[in-house]
Amino acid sequence: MKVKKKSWYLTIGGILTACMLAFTATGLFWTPYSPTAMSAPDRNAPPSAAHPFGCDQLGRDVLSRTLEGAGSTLTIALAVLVVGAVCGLVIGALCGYYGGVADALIMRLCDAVAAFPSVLLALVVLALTGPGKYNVIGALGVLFIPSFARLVRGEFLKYRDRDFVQSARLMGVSQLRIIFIHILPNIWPVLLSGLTIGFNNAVLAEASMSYLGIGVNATEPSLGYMLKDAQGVLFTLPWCTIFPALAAILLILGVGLLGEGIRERMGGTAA
Amino acid sequence: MMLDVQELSVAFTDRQEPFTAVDKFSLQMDRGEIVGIVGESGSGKSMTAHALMGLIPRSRAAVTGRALFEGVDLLPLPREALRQYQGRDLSIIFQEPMTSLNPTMRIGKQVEEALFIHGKLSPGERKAKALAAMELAGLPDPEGLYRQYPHQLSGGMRQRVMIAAALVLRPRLLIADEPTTALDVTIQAQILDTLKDINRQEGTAILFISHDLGVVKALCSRVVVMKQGRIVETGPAEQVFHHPREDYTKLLIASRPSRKKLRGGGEHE
Amino acid sequence: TGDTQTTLDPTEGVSGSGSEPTATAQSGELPKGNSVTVGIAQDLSNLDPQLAATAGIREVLFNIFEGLVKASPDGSVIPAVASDYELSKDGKTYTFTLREGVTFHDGKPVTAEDVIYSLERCAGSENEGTPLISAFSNVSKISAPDEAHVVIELAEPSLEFLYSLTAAIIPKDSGPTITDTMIGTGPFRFVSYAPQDNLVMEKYDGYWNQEKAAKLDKVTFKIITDTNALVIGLKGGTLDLVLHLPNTLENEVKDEFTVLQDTMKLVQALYLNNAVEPFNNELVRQAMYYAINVDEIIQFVCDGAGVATGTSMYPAQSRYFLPELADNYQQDVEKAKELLAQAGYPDGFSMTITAPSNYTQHMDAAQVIIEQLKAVGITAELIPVEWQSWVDDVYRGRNYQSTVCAIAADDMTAREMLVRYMSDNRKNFIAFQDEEFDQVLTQALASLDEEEQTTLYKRAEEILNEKAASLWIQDMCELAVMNPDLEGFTFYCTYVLDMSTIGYKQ
Amino acid sequence: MSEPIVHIARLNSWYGRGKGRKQVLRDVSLKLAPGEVLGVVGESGSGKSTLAKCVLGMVTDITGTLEVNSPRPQMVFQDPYGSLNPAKTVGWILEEPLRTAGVKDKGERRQRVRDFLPLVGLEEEHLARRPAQLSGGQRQRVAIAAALIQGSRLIVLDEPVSALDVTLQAQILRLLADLKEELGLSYLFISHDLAVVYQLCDRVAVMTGGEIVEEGDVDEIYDHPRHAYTKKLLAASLALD
Amino acid sequence: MGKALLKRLALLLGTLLLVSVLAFTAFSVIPGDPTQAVLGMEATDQQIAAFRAKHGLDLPVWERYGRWLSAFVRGDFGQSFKYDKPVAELVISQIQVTLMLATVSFALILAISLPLGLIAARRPGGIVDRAVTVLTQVTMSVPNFIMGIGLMFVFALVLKWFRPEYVSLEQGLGPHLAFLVYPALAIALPKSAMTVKLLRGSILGELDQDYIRTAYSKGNSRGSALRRHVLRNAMIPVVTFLAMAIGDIMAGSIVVEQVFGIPGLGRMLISSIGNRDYPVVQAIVVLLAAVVVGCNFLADLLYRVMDPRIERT
Ligand SMILES: Nc1ncnc2c1ncn2[C@@H]1O[C@H](COP(=O)(O)OP(=O)(O)OP(=O)(O)O)[C@@H](O)[C@H]1O
Ligand SMILES: Nc1ncnc2c1ncn2[C@@H]1O[C@H](COP(=O)(O)OP(=O)(O)OP(=O)(O)O)[C@@H](O)[C@H]1O
Ligand SMILES: [Mg+2]
Ligand SMILES: [Mg+2]
Repeated sequence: MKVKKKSWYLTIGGILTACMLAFTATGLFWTPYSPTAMSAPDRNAPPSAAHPFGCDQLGRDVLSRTLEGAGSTLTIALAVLVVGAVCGLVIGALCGYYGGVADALIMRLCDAVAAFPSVLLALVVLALTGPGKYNVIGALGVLFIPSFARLVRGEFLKYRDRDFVQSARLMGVSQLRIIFIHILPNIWPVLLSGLTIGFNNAVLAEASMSYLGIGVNATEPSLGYMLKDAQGVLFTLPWCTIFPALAAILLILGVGLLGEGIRERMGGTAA
Repeated sequence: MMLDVQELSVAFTDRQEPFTAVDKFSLQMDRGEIVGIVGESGSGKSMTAHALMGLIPRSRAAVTGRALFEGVDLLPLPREALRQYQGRDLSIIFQEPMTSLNPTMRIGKQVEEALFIHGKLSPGERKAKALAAMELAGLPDPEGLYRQYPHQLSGGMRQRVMIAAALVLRPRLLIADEPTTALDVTIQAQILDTLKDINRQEGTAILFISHDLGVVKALCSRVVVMKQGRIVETGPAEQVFHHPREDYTKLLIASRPSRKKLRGGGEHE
Repeated sequence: TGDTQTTLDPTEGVSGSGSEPTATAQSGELPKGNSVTVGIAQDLSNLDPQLAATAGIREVLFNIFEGLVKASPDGSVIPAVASDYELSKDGKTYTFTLREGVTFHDGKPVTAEDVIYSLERCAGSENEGTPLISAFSNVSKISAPDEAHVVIELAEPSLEFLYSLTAAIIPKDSGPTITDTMIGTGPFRFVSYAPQDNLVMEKYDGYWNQEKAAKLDKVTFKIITDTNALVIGLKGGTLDLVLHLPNTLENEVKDEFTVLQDTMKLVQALYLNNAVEPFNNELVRQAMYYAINVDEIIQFVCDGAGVATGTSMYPAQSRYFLPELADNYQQDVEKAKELLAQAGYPDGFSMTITAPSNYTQHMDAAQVIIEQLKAVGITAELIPVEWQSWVDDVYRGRNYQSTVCAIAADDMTAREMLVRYMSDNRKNFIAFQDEEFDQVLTQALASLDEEEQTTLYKRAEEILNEKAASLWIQDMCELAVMNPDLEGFTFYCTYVLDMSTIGYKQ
Repeated sequence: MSEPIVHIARLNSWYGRGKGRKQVLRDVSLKLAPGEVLGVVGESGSGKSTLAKCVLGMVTDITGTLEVNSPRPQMVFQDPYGSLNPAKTVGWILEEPLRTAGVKDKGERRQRVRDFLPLVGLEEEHLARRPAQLSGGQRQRVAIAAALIQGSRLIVLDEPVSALDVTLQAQILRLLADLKEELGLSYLFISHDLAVVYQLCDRVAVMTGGEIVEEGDVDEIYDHPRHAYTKKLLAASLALD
Repeated sequence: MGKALLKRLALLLGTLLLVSVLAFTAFSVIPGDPTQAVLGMEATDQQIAAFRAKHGLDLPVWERYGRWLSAFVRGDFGQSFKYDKPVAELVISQIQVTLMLATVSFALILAISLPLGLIAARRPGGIVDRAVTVLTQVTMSVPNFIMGIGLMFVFALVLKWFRPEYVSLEQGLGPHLAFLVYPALAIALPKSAMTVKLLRGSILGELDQDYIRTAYSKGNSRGSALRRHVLRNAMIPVVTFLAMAIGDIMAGSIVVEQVFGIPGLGRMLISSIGNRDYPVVQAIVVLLAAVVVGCNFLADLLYRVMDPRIERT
């Protein structure tokens, strides 16, 4: 008999994520209207059968924009996360494991990056590489590195002198293998939380950037940009905020719960 | 009767195939009795001990049967009720002193924790009692150790810390899971004397799990022999050691290490 | 107004509403002790009244400082520190008669010395000769024949120099400390300023014109950069007056507040860089003008409340404004395509629109335009940029294809709206080159006859329209929202927020 | 006599830093020849585990001579649970030494692990478990297997059989003896169980208070203890027997 | 110890230097300079040239940096172009406000996240846990400007608990704090949500450890085992996060500052970047870097105190 406990987080998170992915995928191929098409009579139209999510101040169909926006947002968030998490992971792991002068120096560098105003960084990137959303995403990714690096480094500090690591060293396991194969799986629980938080922040980062006047994106909608755009009509056209916000929240929620479920699965066996 | 265990079973459910670690374990103990459990490694001795203490999470394993402590079945008790027994009436010395201590809590705090939970002593009184218990467990320089962390201690010292923590509140039933494995013989002898004293003076019943048959023989009045989750033989110590009935028991007794040399594949028996 | 060689009546040009003096205000009965908090979305920074770089600062400082003349609601100027002036026939010499009884906020009377000091400072006396106000580069001499008169001589004749004399008169030698002391002659005196937080001013009891003395005892300008926060401030009762709200918020506030609508006195357009392909081709520009639908843009961006301009002149300049120009390019996709084909772009082309990302209305307009241009095969990409980068790259660097922004006149003159498109003008950021236009304007600038000048200006406007120098859209609409207990708000057609006329209803 | 595999002379070691710096080993000297088993017995807290860790280069704050002439000496830690990676299965843990020893073929590794299991009394079903799902003795056996499977010439065993029942103890001791004979391994064997030490070891060192107070042939020391502590130890041991 | 401290200090100074160099170079890379902000976009070339000459803006970057640095180390932070005031004077009040806001926010984060994290981890997978998990997940995904406006709307307009008007310290410490609670809440809510998530995950990891079983065997209730035993061990990764959060709060609360109309460092930083008012930016950036480095240093120390197994260096 197989005893497989049902995980609530895994189930709900999985379903939500699947739904949101399906939603996003739909947006790639089909939207009820063109996301940029404007229709004067539909300006400020509240949700209706024709426009389930209503229309914005430019008469664009919010559903279509949300559909497409979810796609951009997902790419942006993933790109930022990949840059930030992968670099942060490697840096944090090496620093935490080896320690020493290099660690101290690199951590100070991380401090420097963390203290560097993100807006300034974005402006520099824009100035150097010209406009383009992926350039700013790169910049955002860099900003995510220090936090990941610190988190991972802390965990590595904790594990690097444990007996099982020592015994791996005695065996002659290579340092890199110790870091990534022996220690890394132990820090998954913390890393998973960090990743879901990172995903969350990545989704929001672009919205904050837009709010501060450094547009990441303009014609092709993203959820963050839509939220920023609807900022001035928060109270008059609430649907322009509610639906993209809901999409973002569900996306983040799904990923978050899924992460929780995965963590639970892995944690459950290691007891 | 102090402890009446009836058909206690522990079945792990957290893996693909359910696994019965303890199968219908039954045992009766009176006040002041010392019962030894010996047996194969992996035969379920520790799990029995944990189950009696109510320490096996329901999510991980199914614990069935009855474990009556002075007439109260401990197994179905809710946490709140159970914890009135834990640490006060029942206490346990874990087999793994290395991981069973909180790595970030000072030794002293860990030793006196049961006092903190179950009593209303002042910090000073608690410390005095803790130091006394540490002394009793044969720890050198308790004052110095009081402020240390577990990782700064040797294996044997940690084991004695566990013992001190279990004894600090003078439980009525002490479950000791291989309490002396990491101790050198002189200290082992001292600890065994301490256990005997407590048993004699305060009537503490002791469930003593060990591989060391010599120790069991010296300490226990009754012995339970376990193999693969089941009790294979039980009876007064004298009888079990001198007139074992089961083959496994005989094997155990025969395998006791002695001053015999193991040379070049030389057969042991 | 603006009649040469005549004396100006100090009361002329003041709007009728709330102009009767209400000296009997009883502060005890009034809510909040007869004080008002105004929400402003722009930070006040360098408070030097003669430098006043932004319209936002000028609006506030209008209440504290005065020039020889000051702005009146209709866009003309009225005497202030001067009671009277004369302009010589050659248009080069202004002679001002100083008003008696004008005092600074520290109680000292204004003297000719103060005036000369102030004007010289504007001309650059404390800035190594570089004028603080560019119009003062035309000044050749400033003198005081007697205590009551100040004479300004110009290098070139100018009727419009008068408008520059709204420059603040400050006490002699106070230049280096003026941002701390803030002593002027206006109806309010400065109390305190906390960067990014607020600026407080109180009624100045010794104001020279008691008929127009402030009705309020205290005004606090509260700096709140978030639009929603401004609305919440209004609704929460902490703000009594907010200016420059986008009119899309009208529904949000119209039930609870007095809402006043105004134009922004600027021209929003899709400005085309006439120096680059394909916008150097007049046909292309015209085709694009036919391709877009200005009314629709206004509909989208300003809820239809903006005024189409058709050229670089905003309607508040009623004397010069030609409303009919707005009708010249009615959307006509066929015609646009035809023109494009003629120009050699039968299949359209791709272009970029660079827009300052902090201006929602420009961003919105750009997006509408992009949609409209699609119909004629033009694909435009929107590049949002940060404001300073826009100024540097687009406006000053002219390194762009097209941009949506709004151009206002620095000194609120009609001339300023047109002269910038002369071929070699420094501000001609669209690089418009047209001989006729240059010629017409040169003539207009030299003219001392206002009728003739007006006609020439109008011709210039027509040229901008005919040549489709850029795709002129609208003067946008904005709101002033006021606590319903208040009255007396006056719109000026320049950047002025006159707090002296505002008071609580009796 | 060939070159010793472990040569220690006047070794001192410390834990901690600054004010908390505490000396643990004092002038410890010993030699371990190839194919020899050196038992270390002594007081709890006397520095046996520390000595073992020194031999393996895990304690850095030391003075004196320390030479180890064996590549990759292995160790069975006193705390087997801590030395097993909690995130991995037993199968993986046992394969890892083979992997680093260069056994590329997955099938071969598996087979060798499977072959090794019965030697330490483990079963195949344990391979899929994680250390946390094993009993104390089972963990200890996994640790022993992991140390032995690579075939290193020097193995340090810190209380390797303390958690095992007597039959298993006997089995493991025999395994150790066999491997030693077959492969010429050397052991540094730390234990409290004097009988076990007697069975396996050629020589024995007695430690107390961070010093080696007596060292010599097993029979000689057991029969003619000279130091007071050794005498006490033997007496206590006999009393329990 | 003294030597280690000196080394630390050297590293700190190095970091500050690095940040200031980076910020300075950034200004030479991005378009725009302070002239526009001060003189307006219509300033004449002559005006601009005069301004640039007057303020040394026409010098090469490294020379300007040298000047700035030598003045800075002498305690002269320069003059703001835009505000025409000494930077020190300009920034000092903002620092006070921001510090106050950060303190209140941080206190709120701790007050919210620790109990919630513990409650959630009490019965993993239980109703409470699920509710807390979903709630935190949703809370942290609300963009900060919506959070800010939302809180304003609810507390100022609907509940009328406070007037949506900034109250400065001069108006009294009590009212000042009473006002700051709301913006601090806007900052703290998402951060608390993240902290809860991390803490909960970390706690669940610890719950599998043997020492928890020991704790129960002594009669600890679930709660007291969590509080007394797990929390300290579980806080270790969280400390890192919280340390970073302080820096974040100091510099990154711009949006909340804007929404609540608070004259804080973040807003000053952003508007100064916008104005290319680099003396102000430099001062703030160096200050923030000091805070970030300081917090992380503290976190490192705390880290070693909390986990005695980590070698102290
Ligand atoms: N979490 C778990 N999941 C599945 N099986 C487990 C788990 N924990 C222990 N076991 C198994 O339960 C059985 C009994 O374990 P227990 O720890 O009681 O043995 P023991 O008699 O104490 O052995 P030892 O003397 O080696 O300590 C063992 O076979 C062990 O492998
Ligand atoms: N990491 C450490 N930091 C500080 N002191 C330590 C540390 N590890 C061990 N010690 C101390 O060193 C001494 C020797 O410890 P060690 O573990 O070597 O003893 P041992 O002989 O192995 O004892 P046992 O038989 O109990 O395992 C002990 O007093 C112990 O407290
Ligand atoms: Mg056991
Ligand atoms: Mg040891």
